[in-house]
Amino acid sequence: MLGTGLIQGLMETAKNFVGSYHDEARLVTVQYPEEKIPAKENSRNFPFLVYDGEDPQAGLRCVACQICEKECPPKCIYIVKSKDKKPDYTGKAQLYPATFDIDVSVCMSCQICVEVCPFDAIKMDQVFELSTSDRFATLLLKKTTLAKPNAYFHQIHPTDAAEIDGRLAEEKRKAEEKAKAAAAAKAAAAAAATTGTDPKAPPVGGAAKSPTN
Amino acid sequence: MRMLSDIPIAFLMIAAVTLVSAVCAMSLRNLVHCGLCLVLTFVGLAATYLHLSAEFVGFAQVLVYVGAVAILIVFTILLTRNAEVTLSPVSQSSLVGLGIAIAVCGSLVLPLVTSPSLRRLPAQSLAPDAQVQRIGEKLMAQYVIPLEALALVLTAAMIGAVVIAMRDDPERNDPSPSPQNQKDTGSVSNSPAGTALNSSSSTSSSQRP
Amino acid sequence: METLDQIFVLAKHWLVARVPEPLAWLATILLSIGPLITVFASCFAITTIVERKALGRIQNRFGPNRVGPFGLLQPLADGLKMLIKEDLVPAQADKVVHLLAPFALVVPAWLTFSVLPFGRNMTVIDLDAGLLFFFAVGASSELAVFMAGWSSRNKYALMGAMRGIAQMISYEVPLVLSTVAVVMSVGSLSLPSIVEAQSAYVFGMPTWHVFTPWGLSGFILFLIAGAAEANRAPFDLPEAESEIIAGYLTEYSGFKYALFFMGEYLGLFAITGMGITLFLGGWTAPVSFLATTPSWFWFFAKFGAIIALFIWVRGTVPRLRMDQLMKFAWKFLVPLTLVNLVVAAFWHFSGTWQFPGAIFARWLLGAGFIGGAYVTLGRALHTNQFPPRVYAYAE
Amino acid sequence: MSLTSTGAANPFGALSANGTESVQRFSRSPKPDPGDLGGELLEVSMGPHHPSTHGVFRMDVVLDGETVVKLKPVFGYLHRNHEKIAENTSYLGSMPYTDRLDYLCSMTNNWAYALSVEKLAGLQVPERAQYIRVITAELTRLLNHTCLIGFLLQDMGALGTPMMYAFREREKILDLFESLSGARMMCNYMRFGGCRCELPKHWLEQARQVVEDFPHFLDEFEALLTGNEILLARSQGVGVLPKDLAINASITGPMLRAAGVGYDIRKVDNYGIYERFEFRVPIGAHGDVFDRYMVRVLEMRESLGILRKALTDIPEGPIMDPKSKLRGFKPKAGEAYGRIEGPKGELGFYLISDGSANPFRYRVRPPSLINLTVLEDMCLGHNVADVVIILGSVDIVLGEVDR
Repeated sequence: MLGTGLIQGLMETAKNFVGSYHDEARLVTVQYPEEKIPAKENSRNFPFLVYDGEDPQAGLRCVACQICEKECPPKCIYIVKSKDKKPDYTGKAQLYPATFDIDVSVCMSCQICVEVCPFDAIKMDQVFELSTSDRFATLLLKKTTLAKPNAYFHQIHPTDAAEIDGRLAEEKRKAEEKAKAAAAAKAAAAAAATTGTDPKAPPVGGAAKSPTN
Repeated sequence: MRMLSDIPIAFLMIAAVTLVSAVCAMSLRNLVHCGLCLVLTFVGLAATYLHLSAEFVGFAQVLVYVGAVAILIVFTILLTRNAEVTLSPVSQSSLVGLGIAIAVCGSLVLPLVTSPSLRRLPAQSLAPDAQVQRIGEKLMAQYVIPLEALALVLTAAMIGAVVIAMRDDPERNDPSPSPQNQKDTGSVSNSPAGTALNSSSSTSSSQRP
Repeated sequence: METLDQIFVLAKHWLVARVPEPLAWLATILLSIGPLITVFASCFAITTIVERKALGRIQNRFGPNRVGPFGLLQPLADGLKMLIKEDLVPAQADKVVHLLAPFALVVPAWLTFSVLPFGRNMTVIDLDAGLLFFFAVGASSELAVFMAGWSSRNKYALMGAMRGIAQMISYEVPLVLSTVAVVMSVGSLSLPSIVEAQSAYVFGMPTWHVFTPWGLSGFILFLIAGAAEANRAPFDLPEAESEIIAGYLTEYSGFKYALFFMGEYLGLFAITGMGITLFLGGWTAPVSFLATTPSWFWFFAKFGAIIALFIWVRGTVPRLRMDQLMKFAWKFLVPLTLVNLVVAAFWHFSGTWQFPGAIFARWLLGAGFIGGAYVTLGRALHTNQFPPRVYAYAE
Repeated sequence: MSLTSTGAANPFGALSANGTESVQRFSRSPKPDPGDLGGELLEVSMGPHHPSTHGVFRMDVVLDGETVVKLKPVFGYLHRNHEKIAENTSYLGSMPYTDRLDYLCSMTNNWAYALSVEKLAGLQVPERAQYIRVITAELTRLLNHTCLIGFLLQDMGALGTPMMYAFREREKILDLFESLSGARMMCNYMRFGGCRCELPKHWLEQARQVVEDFPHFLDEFEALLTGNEILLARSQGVGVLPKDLAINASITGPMLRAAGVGYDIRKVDNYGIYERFEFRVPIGAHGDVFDRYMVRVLEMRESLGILRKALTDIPEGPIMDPKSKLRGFKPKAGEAYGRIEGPKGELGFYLISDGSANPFRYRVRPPSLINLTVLEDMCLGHNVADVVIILGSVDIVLGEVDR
């Protein structure tokens, strides 16, 4: 009969009207500025640069290899390599980015830079309240704004960060072992040499430098 | 109501509005403006009726003329090709027009002034005792035959309108246009000029070149 | 209780008595119009916020809750926003008509309230032909719609105006016809006397018209036609935003838009008030032992309930199409209102039946007649050419 | 009641130069038909910022009263040069761009692109990744169809109530996508030879919960809509797409099935692991808006069956083909066409590789665009009010139409 479908629909909306007062599953709205949905661990939004230690600039893991710059689909990364080198976590002397800019108005948060980075130096952030009143200046993130500590990375992506830290520690250990082995070998060689010819061999460099933690 | 009738200003205002809007309705260039002025004239007339305590007639005037006839008029204007007409301001046969105007005016005024009702009714009891119930009783008892005759005429007119509206070519009402119709919809159809519908005012006006 | 019931009337008399005699008539007029405008303007404000909140809840949202406590000051903010918004008039528009259109809508909408009885002795003017006045003034809102649509020089606005006028004219017929049954049974066009006719109680139950078969169906028909007359969903075609942007309101902005908006709500209020007066006993209490409670309270309680019903419907149904709207008016509502008239006549004349159970027989006959017509007409309207469908699965 | 097909000879009649010409002729000199009650044709531009053109889409509509006598879809406002950009980007670099094609269904877009690259490079997708793909794709179908029905009802004037209900449910699926891929809509999840990352902890339970709750929502949705007389009146017999025209115009997806053709690429191609799932393909008989609505509702119910099975059967194992690599991905020269049954129809990616890091030719077969080509044939003779719901029932996303 005409009207039954309408009445059924009216009942349905009435159910939802009443339900929205007591049923959490129906009233799903989150009152945004006061309450926020906790970010999911995998959530991603705009990249940032991870640094180890205290000094944001000295501790950057980035070695300015420019792979991310090349792979970035919208080409929003701009890197200028440094002229000099500084040691990385394994203690090896590496280049570092003199300039590292990300234009967040171009960036599409695709995470490809993170995936291709061989040094785990660039990671995805979870910030999203980036609106500014300035259309240009603040939308170009400089190296200084991009650098965020490893602790922050741990905070937003704990699983990922723990795994990466483990891997880095492993690499560092290996590098140290290798260095040690090399040093030992050198020492042995030196010893051999000393026993053979010259007792005053020069001390081994490089490995002696303490790596940044 | 008595308050208003005590003050002749009310009548003067109503009359002024009615007359000015009537003049505007005749003289404005934009047809829609003319129509709207005509509506104002109708409203003024209704106000006059109310001023005379003829409530029912006044409301009926608003209901019928403002609510329905005015809409009909503006619709008719809309259906014409162009609301802005460019007529030469001075008609070539202005004398004839003047003559017709005088004749119409005279034929309206003459019966009024010679009407016996004016003499029969004293001025103070001019306000008619036109209660709705009495109007209804009169209509249903004394004037039942004219009422029914009118109803018949109106029904016939309505049926006629329906017939005219339904006479439209069936393809137009069908939501599935035929292939050839689809190809040249909107272009001038080759049928001879449709004179069959000339009785409808909207048609004739829309056919103006 | 008596004082509370008549408190507004007494207050008015008290105030008028304080005014010097030559100006008393002016004071009477102002004291009648002022409260009317205040009350219904605040009703408009309250309705907008209640509607938005209720629709929000229906849609599982909160609705506006930012301005003031629980968002209750939202209408104020909206009004302020409307006031300070730029008033845009299209370059090609007919500026005078464009300006006049909102007023042509709002003024008649206010006028309609002057005949509604809001409580015992609370009618601004008790016109002998009050019902006729209501419809006469209400009919002139069509003209405002036309003016708005035509003067905007916008195709969508024109389409909206065309739709609006066609719809209003069509739905005026069932609207008026459904009230004719009441006029027939009461024998008066005066609204206070229509309320008086419903103010008796039988076994503690009110004798509202809605408790008769013709009254019930008449009330429903009146509400449907009234919703169409007031451009409420599902009949909001003239401003169907998904089809023709905003119809005749397309080129309106700022305060003129607000006026239109208000005019539409006032139209809805007027229709609601009229429905209450005609079918729900106006200001009479729903049970006899509450009859001493203030009459205006009952009017506004019923008013709120009907408005809530309109909001509920608006939150549920999609919109009809223009041809379906017309079909619904002319092929369903108008015949049904005519049948309803016949049933009302039957009810009126069968009132003399004396045998035991006569009331049940009358009810059965009346309801059966309307129900039969409803089912028949509904089937003719609804089934069109599409039987219920069964869906097959490809394998 | 059926629209005659102009399409047997020219299925794209709606877009032909002929159409353009006539529209312009109308606008120059609208001539009244003398046999008519009088009146001119009205040319109305619906869009690009019309409330219900689903984005920046324009329809040049010629109206007789409110009846459509000519309709010309105009699009390209959202053209982003997708294909040419992809030809100048590495294979991987195009993956996030595919998200932005049909931005409601990024997972299926990812899959279609990944599928064609896998064909090109001869990569094998591990079992677990296949299951994940099926799960995400079917979830995408659910969210697309609920949204579409919501939008359709919005176009019909239902004041957003069905749309808000649809969005309430969609949110749950988007939450799943976010915890899986990091983004709600721009998932960028699939990779050539598998998926980007392992499922998070408890993801499967959450997904099962969503799938368990969904039928309840569908029942409510149908209680609100399917029996509604106004919806029936508005949608039945409106926008009829005849079977032969649908086939000739290469319509795919729910629109084709609503026209009565039981064609589903999940059945036809058996891509992925769809042959392991039992599901039926609902087909309509009339090809009108209501059939399109119902076919989608029924399809959602079938998808739920697939999801239940996939969520139970999903095995442990790797999620990437070990042969696949992110950087320096250069498939051998050749061509491949990968297609899937997207929620909107056949979504295909055609790739030619010349052995370099970028595809030599990259071409999308967008179901939205191709389904849109019959818009005029469906709309002629209907009202303005019907045009918007016919457009709504086509299910277009302008990101995909304009690319």
